[in-house]
Amino acid sequence: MDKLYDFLSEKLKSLGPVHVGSGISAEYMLLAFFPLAFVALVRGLENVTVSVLAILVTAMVAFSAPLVLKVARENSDHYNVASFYIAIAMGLILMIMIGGLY
Amino acid sequence: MIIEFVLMAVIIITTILALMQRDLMKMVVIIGIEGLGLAFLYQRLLAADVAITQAILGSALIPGLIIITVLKTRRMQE
Amino acid sequence: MNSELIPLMVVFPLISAIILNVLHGKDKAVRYYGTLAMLVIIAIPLLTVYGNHLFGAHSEISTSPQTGIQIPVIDLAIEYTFSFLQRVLVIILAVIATFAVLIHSGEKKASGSYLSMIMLSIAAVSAVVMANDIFNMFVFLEIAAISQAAIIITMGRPDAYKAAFKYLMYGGVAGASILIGIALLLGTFGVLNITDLHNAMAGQMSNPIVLTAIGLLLIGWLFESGLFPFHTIKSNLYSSAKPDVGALLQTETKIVLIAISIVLIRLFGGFSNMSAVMLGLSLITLVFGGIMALVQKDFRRLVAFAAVSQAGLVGLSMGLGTEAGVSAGIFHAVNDALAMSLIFITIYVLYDRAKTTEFSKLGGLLTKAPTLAFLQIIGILAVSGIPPFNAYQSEYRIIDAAFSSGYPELGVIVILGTILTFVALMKGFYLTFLKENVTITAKDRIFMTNKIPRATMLALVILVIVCIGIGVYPSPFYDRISDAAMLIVGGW
Amino acid sequence: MSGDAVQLWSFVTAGLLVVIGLYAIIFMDNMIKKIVGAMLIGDGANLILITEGFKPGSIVPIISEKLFNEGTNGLFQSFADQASNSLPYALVLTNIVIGASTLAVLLGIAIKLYQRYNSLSVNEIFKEESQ
Repeated sequence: MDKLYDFLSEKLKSLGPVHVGSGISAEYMLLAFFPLAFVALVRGLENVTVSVLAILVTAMVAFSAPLVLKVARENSDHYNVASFYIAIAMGLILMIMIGGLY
Repeated sequence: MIIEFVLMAVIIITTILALMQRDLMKMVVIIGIEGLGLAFLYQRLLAADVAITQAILGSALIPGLIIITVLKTRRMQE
Repeated sequence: MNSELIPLMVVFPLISAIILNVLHGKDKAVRYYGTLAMLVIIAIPLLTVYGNHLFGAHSEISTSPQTGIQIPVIDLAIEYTFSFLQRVLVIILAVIATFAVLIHSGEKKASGSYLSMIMLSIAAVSAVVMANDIFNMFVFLEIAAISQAAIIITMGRPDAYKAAFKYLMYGGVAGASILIGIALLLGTFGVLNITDLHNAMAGQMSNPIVLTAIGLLLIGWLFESGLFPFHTIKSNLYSSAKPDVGALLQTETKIVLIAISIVLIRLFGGFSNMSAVMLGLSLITLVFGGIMALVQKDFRRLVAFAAVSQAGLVGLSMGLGTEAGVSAGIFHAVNDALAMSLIFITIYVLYDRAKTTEFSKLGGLLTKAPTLAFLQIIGILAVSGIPPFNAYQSEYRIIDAAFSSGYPELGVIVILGTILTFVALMKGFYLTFLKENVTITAKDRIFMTNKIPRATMLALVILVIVCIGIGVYPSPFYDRISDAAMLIVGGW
Repeated sequence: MSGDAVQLWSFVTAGLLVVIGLYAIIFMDNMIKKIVGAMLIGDGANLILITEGFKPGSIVPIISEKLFNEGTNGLFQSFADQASNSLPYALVLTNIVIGASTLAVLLGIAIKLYQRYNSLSVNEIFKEESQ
C-alpha cells in the first residue's frame, strides 16, 4: 500500500493538473468502484467465476494506475468529448432496449 | 403518386448538398429549398395547416435568421 | 373533480414573466413585482385543493365504432394532476426560486429579463411535474431547456455561452428523441394521456416499436436529469451560472428527474431492461461525478459535479423500480435539492465578495467569515448524509431499498459515492476556510466581512431549519411520499 | 397500395433526416452547420408525426361549416371515417415553433461566440477545455 502511494504521488506530481491528495483518493475510489460495477454487471454468473474475474479487474485497474487523469480528461468540457460519449450511449441504449441485455 | 417520391428525393439530396457546401450562403439557399420541399410534402400528406406554417418558417424565416448570422460572422467555412 | 386553481400554477409565472420583461429597466418596479410574484407563486400550491384539471371539453368517450378498440376512459383533453407529491415538488421549486429572486433583488442592479427567465423556468417545471399528458410534458421540457440556457446567457461570459450552446444543442437532440418516442407510442396506441397509455399498454411490452420508444424516452430522461453521457454538460451549466441560480437550476433538474422517472415507471415499470439501463447509467454518474468533483480546482465546478453525482443517486433509487426505491428516491431528491441549495447559496456569498471561486485565490477565510463557514459545514454534512440532517434519512433508505431488492453491490457503491461526495466537499471547505494560502500577496487578499446580506441570511437560515427539521422528524413527510410511491408502482 | 408505399418511404425519409442531422451535430466542425443539423433532426421528428397521421386514401381533416351543421345526419360520420388523423398535425405545429425558437437562440449564441473567438470552428472555440 505504501509503495502504491509513493508510486501514485510521484506519477501525479509529474503528470498532472490535479492536487495530489485528491488525485490519490479518487484513484482508490476507482480501484474500489470498477470491481463492484463489474460484479453488478455480470451478476448472472456463478460465484466462483465472478470472484476470479473481479480480482482480475482489480489487478487490471491497479496496474493501469493512475487512471484519474484519464478520467478527468474524458470528462472535460470539450464539445467533441461529450459528443463521443453521447453517440455511444445512444447506440447502446437502443441496442439494449431492442436486443435485450444478454 | 410520383410527386411524393420526387419531393422525398429532393429533401434528402438538398440536405446532403447543403451540408457539403463550404460557402455558408449557398448552404442557406439550399436549406430553404429543403424547407419548401418539406412543406410541399406535408401538403401531399394531407397536413394542410402544418404545410402553411412550415412553408413560412422553413423557406423564409429560418433561412433569414441563418443569413443574418452568416452576415454577422464569416461566409466561408474555415 | 375539476380543481380550478391548478392552471394558475403555470399561468401566473408565465404572466409574471411577460410583465417583468416589460418592466425591464425600471429597477424598483422589477424588485417589488418580483418579490410579490414569488409570494403568490408559493401561496397558490398551498391553497389549491387536490384533484385533476382538464383543459378541453370532453372528459370521456365511448369505444370507436370503426375499429372496436376499447380503452377504459379516454380524456380527450390535456390533464393536470395535483396531489401531495406535486404540491411538495412545486412548493420546493417555488421556495428555492424565491431565494434566487430575493438574492438577485438585493444586488445593485435588478434585471427584468433575468427574473422573467426564472419565472419562465418555474412555469415550465411546474407544468412538467403536474402534466398527466406526455406531449404536454415534452413541450414544457423544451421550454425549460430554453429558459435555463437563457438564464446562463445573461451571465455574459464566453464560458457561459459555450455551456449554453452545448446545452441547447444536445437539448435539441434529446427533445427530438423524446418526441419520436412519443410519436411511436401515439402511433401504436392512439392516446397521449399517461393513465390511458398505461391501461392500453398492458401486455404489449414485447412490441419492438414500444421497445424503441422506451429507449428514445430514456435518452431524453438522461439529458433532462443530467445523467451519464450528459453529466459534463449539466455540470458545466451549473458552474457557469451565478451560484444562487445554480441552486435553482439543480433543484429544477432534480424535480424534472423525479417527474420523468415517475412517468417512465408508470408506463414501463414492468420492463427489467429499462431498470438495468437506469441503474447502470445512474451508477456511472454517481461515481464519475464524485471523482470529477474531487479533482476540480474551482469551488463552483466542484459543487456542480457534486450536484450531478447526487442526481445519479436519485436516478439509481428510481431505477430500482420498487416501492421502497421510488419513495426513497423522491425523498432524497427533495432533501438533496434543499441541502445542495444551502451550499450553492453559501458559495454565492463567497463569489459575491471575492469575485472568484478558484482555490488558488482563496484560503484562510475562517477567521474572517465564521458564520458563513458554519452554515456551509452544515450544508456539507447535510448533503453527505450525517445523522442529524435530512439526507441521512433518505440515503439510509436508498441503501436499504437497494439491499432489499437484491442488489447488495449497489448498496455498497452508494456508500462509496456518499463518501466520495463528502471528501470532495470537505476538500473545498478545507481549501477555502481552513488552509492558509501562502501564495496570495497582501494586495490580492480578499476583502471579506462576516456580514451576510439580509435576504441571503434569511434563505440560509430557512434552509438550515428545514434540513434539520426533516432530519429529526422525517416520518410525517416520508409516510405521505411513501403513499404516493405506492400509487405509482402499484399498477404493476 | 401505393399510398402505403408513400407512407413507408416517408418514414424512411424522416429517418434519413434524423441520421443526417445527427451526423452534422457530431462530426461537422462549423457551428452553423451543427445548428442546421439540430434543425434537421427536428424536421425528421415532425415528418414522422405527419406520416403517422396520414392515412392512405383519406381526405384532409378540415371540416366545412356546411358539413358541421349537418353533423347529425350521417355525413359527419362518413367524414370522420375518411379523414386522416389530425392529432399529430396539432403536435407538429407546436414542435415547429419550439424548434424555430431554439434555432434562433442557438444562432444568437453563435454570433456571440464568434465575436469573442473570431472563429466558427468548434475545435477552435473549445480548445481551452481540452486540457
